[in-house]
Amino acid sequence: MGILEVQNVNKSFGGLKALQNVNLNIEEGTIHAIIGPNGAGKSTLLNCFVGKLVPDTGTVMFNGQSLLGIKPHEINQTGVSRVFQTPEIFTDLSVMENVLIPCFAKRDGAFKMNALNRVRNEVDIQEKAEQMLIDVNMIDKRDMIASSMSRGDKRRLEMAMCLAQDPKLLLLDEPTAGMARADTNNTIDLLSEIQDRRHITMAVIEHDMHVVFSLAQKISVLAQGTVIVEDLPENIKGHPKVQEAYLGGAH
Amino acid sequence: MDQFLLQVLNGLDKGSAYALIALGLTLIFGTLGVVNFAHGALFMVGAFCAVSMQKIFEISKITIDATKTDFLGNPLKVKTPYVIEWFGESAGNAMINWSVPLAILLAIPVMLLVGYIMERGLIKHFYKRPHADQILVTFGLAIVIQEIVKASYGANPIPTPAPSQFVGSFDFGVLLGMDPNAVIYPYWRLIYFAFSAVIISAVFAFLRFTTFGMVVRAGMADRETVGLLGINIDRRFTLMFGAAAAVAGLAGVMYTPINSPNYHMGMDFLVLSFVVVVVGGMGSLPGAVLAGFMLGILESFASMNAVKEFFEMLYLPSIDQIIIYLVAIIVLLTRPRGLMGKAGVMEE
Amino acid sequence: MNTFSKADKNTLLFVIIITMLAPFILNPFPEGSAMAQFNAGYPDLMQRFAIFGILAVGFNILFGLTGYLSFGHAAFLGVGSYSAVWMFKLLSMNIIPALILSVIIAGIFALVIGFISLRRSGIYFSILTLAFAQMSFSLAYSVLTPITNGETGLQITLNDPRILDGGTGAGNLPVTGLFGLEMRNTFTLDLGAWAFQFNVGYYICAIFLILAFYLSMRIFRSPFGLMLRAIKTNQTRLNYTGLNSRPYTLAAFVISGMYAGLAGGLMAAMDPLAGAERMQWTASGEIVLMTILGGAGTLLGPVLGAGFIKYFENIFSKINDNVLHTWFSILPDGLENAIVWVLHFFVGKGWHLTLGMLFMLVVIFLPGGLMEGADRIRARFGRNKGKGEDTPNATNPAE
Amino acid sequence: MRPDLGRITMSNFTRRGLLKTGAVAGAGLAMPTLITSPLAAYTNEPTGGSVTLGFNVPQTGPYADEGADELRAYQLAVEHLNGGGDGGMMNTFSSKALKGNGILGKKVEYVTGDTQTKSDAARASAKSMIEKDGAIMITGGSSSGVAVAVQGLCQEAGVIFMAGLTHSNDTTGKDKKANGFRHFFNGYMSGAALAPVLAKEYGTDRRAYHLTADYTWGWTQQESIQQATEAKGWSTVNNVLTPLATTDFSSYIAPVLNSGADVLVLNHYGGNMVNSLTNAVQFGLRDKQVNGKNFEIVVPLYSELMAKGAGENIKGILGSTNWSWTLGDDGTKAFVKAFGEKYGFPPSNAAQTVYAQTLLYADACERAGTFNPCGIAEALEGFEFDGLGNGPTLYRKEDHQCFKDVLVMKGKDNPTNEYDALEIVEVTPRAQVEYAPDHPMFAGGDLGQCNPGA
Repeated sequence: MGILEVQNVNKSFGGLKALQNVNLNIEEGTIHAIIGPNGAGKSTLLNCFVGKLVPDTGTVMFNGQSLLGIKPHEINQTGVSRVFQTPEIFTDLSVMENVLIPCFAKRDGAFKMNALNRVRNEVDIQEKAEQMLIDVNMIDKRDMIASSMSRGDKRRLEMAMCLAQDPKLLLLDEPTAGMARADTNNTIDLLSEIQDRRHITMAVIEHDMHVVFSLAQKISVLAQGTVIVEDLPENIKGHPKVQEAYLGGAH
Repeated sequence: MDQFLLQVLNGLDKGSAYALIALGLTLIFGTLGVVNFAHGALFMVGAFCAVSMQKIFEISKITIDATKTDFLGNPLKVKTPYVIEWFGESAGNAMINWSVPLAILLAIPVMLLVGYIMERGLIKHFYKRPHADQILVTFGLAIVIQEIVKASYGANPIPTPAPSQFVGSFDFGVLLGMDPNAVIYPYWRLIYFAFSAVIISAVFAFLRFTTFGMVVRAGMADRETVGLLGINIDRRFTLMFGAAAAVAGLAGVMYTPINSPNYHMGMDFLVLSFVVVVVGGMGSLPGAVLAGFMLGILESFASMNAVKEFFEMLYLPSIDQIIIYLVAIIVLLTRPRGLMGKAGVMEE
Repeated sequence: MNTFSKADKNTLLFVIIITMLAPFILNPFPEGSAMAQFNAGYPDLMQRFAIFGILAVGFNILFGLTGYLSFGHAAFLGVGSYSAVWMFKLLSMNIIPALILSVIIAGIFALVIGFISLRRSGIYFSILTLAFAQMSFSLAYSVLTPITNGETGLQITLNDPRILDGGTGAGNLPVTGLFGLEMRNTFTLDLGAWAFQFNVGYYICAIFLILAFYLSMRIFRSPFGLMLRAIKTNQTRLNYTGLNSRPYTLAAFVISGMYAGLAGGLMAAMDPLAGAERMQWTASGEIVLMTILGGAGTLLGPVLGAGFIKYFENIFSKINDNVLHTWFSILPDGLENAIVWVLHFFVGKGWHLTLGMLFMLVVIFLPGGLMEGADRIRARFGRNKGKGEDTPNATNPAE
Repeated sequence: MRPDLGRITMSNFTRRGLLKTGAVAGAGLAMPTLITSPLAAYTNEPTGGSVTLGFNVPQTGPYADEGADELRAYQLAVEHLNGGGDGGMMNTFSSKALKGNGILGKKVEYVTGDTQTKSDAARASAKSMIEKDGAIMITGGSSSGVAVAVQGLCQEAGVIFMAGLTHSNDTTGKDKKANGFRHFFNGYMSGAALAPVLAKEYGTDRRAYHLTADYTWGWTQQESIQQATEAKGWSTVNNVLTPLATTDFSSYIAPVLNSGADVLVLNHYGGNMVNSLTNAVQFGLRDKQVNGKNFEIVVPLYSELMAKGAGENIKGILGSTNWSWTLGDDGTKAFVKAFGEKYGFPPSNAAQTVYAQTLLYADACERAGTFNPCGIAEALEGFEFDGLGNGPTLYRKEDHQCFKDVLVMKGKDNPTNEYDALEIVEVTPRAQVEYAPDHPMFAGGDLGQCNPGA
């Protein structure tokens, strides 16, 4: 039994079939990579997991609960967090404030944020947020306004925000895109460390094969809206179907 | 039935004014991304072009007629307009009589110039500023324009009649075999409707069939890319602003015989035309036109006695007071982005 | 238990000192001098500064924090005023029940209008609030005349029941008060050529302003305030953080509606009349202008903006040609007339022109509103962060 | 030290005039000098050599031109009161108490403010005049909403209010106040004056269609006209209320012709009236025949500025005004001469009414020998006078309404100059427009007692 089970998911936009009978099974506690050429439907698939899109047919079960038809924030409350391709952060707020919000949300969830207490009186929350920033190596930037940071920093901040929620499943959409090699390696270390320490299940979309093969315990290859192969990393390398998908075989 | 027909006519006419102003607003918003609160003021400036034309024709030579006296008992000053002096009685009077249509000739260059100055001098610096700043600065500009007009022409409405040939109304009733006087409609309002139909079609044709229009439409969709293609999109946008100002101005010129212009007529129209634009959907030209006519017609229907009485039974007296806003609320609640709005435009 | 930072404490202290000493600060010129025209230290205007300050502070909780631009806030002001006047008519001339009712009724109105309008965002939200407010205005002006007294405005009359006070029946109209302390009482301090007016009503308003300001400061610095700022910045991320933003925005909307209701109630408490124009879109627009002009999202800005606009409306509109001639009477006649001729377009009946030009100048050169100007002046004189320090995004223009 | 609140209570409205002279030089902060209330007998009692009047008129918004004309008349009145100019109507006024040396020997000064034609703004402006400038009388305004609001304020503050242009029955009916006085005529009088003329000109068998501005002034005027015309045998086909914000009346006017009515009554004022009349003429209503009669339009309340705004469209249309510069009496001639020489054009009836109000106030002060509002009210109540352009006039004690002749006017077919748009059809004698103080249209109000403030 996987923590996330996707069965026969179809999604089309007008005439374009973005996803066709997608089946996917992510095991609890693993890092599962989803790869495939551009336009294969990877981001569409992720959008179906977080409620941004609703599949036309099929089921998405998370921890035995269907994710279809519930709102994005409710999906998140079940424990699914997502890092976006273009970082979605609170650009006008400081780094610290960015992390504080998921920390508060984790505790409060529904509508009960105290309107009159001061933020800095919430000592335990502060500590937790600080710890998150230490984890992603950003504690020295805590008072910077998020919009003024580099793209790589924004991405790490977003990751810290997602981790602050203690998600059961973390979805990462190209977490290292646009990063320098050193940063990429840091991110790889960070993710594997988190996985080791906190056993968070992760689904990663990635183009960088170095990242994929450093992290993934299982890989699904998506091409033209379907999963063509789902296997262990070592079996993926050199798999004829994968080569065909990437190099553009006879279709 | 006749009442119904009558109110459709009325609605089309009211709708023409709404649609023309909303069209200009949408052009500016769609191309430049600027919320122009001074658009009503441009409409008003257009109307005062008609007033100015009339005043110009009425500039007079003053002669003293000692045989008559004025109200203080002083010798009477007799005014003879120079146009009569120069072109003779009949031609001069005809010019004065036709001053409103002739004012179009004055309004086009004036409005293009006003639009050009506004865009280059002010709006240009606000493309990247938040919408709230754009609203505030154009609102300030609207007040300034308005006050300048007030200081020059006074606050009282100034009568600007249509050419005498167009006074009176056309009897549709007789045409359709109904009683005489059942469905009458003034000639000038019919002209106004036709005029706005021409302008609206011209704008659409221009955007659809000219290269210039195509570039502007592309620029509306993606400004940066078009800029990268080496096309001077800025210059075209300036022209576009001028054109939008001209549309507003011409709408104003032709509107003057319907209601005597005054300095605050722009503000009176402004809020309503924003409602029209939003109901139509931000950034959609067909939406603006459609919503303009739709609200015009609904407003006309709401003023019918039968309709008012019906709503009174539903405990909604004076439905005509609130119809526009009620419709706006209903449309926006059922269609999130108005009738034809695009996603993501002015939604944050 | 709730400690503010030093800067915040200074800001609050600054507000308290300024409001308490306003009768002195606003009356800098001696009586009878040519400059006395610019004195603003008379009860009515000081009350207006405080009341519109409250209104703008409340509006800022919605607009400055969440970025939702309501174009119908004047409706809550009007509703508050009507409720207060009805309390004066029916119950008692004491302002306490009137204020309580105006806050509650405005809150209920805000809840209903907010619940519907907040289903949309951006300009669609603005137009929805505008539509509700305009409908309220139209109805108050005509159809609802039995409740609102329409065009002439709701006033107290001699034959109102006033259950608690007992109707006065004949004689003079009763005045609003707080347990016998009349709002209109003014005592005047005479110092040399200066006369400073201390008005009970003003100090009541000032205390409410300080409370309102303090509350808004608490909200700004609270997790709730953080949440509201997050809504303004990025709703998508908020959703993917497991939070539904609607209840928070609705709460902000209702709070700011209640502020407006309080302001409306205070207006009626200072001057027991409620007119329909208070609800017109121009009145809503004025609130928006005040907030943006002062600096949306900053703590002090809206109060400054409110004072700025009310000052112009009340002081500049009263400068007529006659006054101008007195000012420049020492100049040679020709020059005097020329100066007066130029200036008379900008004052008196031309005060709108001056206001419009100032709007433009402020927006063009001070994108962050007057607060940015204040910050720049502070920076120029090298005074480091002290008074008026605001949220970290103080210099970011609001959207 | 906790001072007794009763003793600290200095005043209900402050009085700068008093303080100007009463100022104690060099008082230290430690010992503020408190002036106690018994010094002043009433609000803003003038103590120096001058007295300040507050002219509160619309200077922005649609009625700004009307406000400007009122302001001209006020300035002229002040000039005349202070002995400047030719004295204008002071020479023809039946009361000879005014001597051209100000009021009670004090030089008349004035402050101006902008009502914006909004009751809130008007009250703020009036308050600032009272609290800051020490104005002892407030006058002006060009709408009933503003007049009623400011009248209420003056009652509370304890100053006299001399209403400017306000035509609603309520000003001296439901909303009358002891400190407020109205010289202008009202809706009832318009109806009473117009109805006989309408019956004479258009016959007694007419069917009227009313378009009415949907607020209190419109309603009271419509009610008055309907009652007066029905008494003459007319019937009322319909009364349609038009929203305040309407600028284009076409959808209200279009159905009129087919309704069986042969007269259209436009109960609109200002911009609304200009637009509705323009629209009605545009539809060609006046060229039509209904029920075998010429279709007619009536505008019950006329003003010169509205006539100017409507241009050609007013030709032949009947309405009523308070006064016209074309009247031939001595008062009118004197006023038109003084005004015309100063400003170059004849005064409007708004200008005349505010000029008269200023003179009446000053005269009442002289006769009462005090600026105390109660003394002034006593002097004005039941005051009979003549020579202010309207013929013999009475300020009625019971409701503070002036009773005088009302003019029925008609748009002139061939105006000889731009100021000559209206001509007098009939001067309706005062007796014909009088009504009992308890007339149902004016019921429900209570003057209360005069309030001197302090």
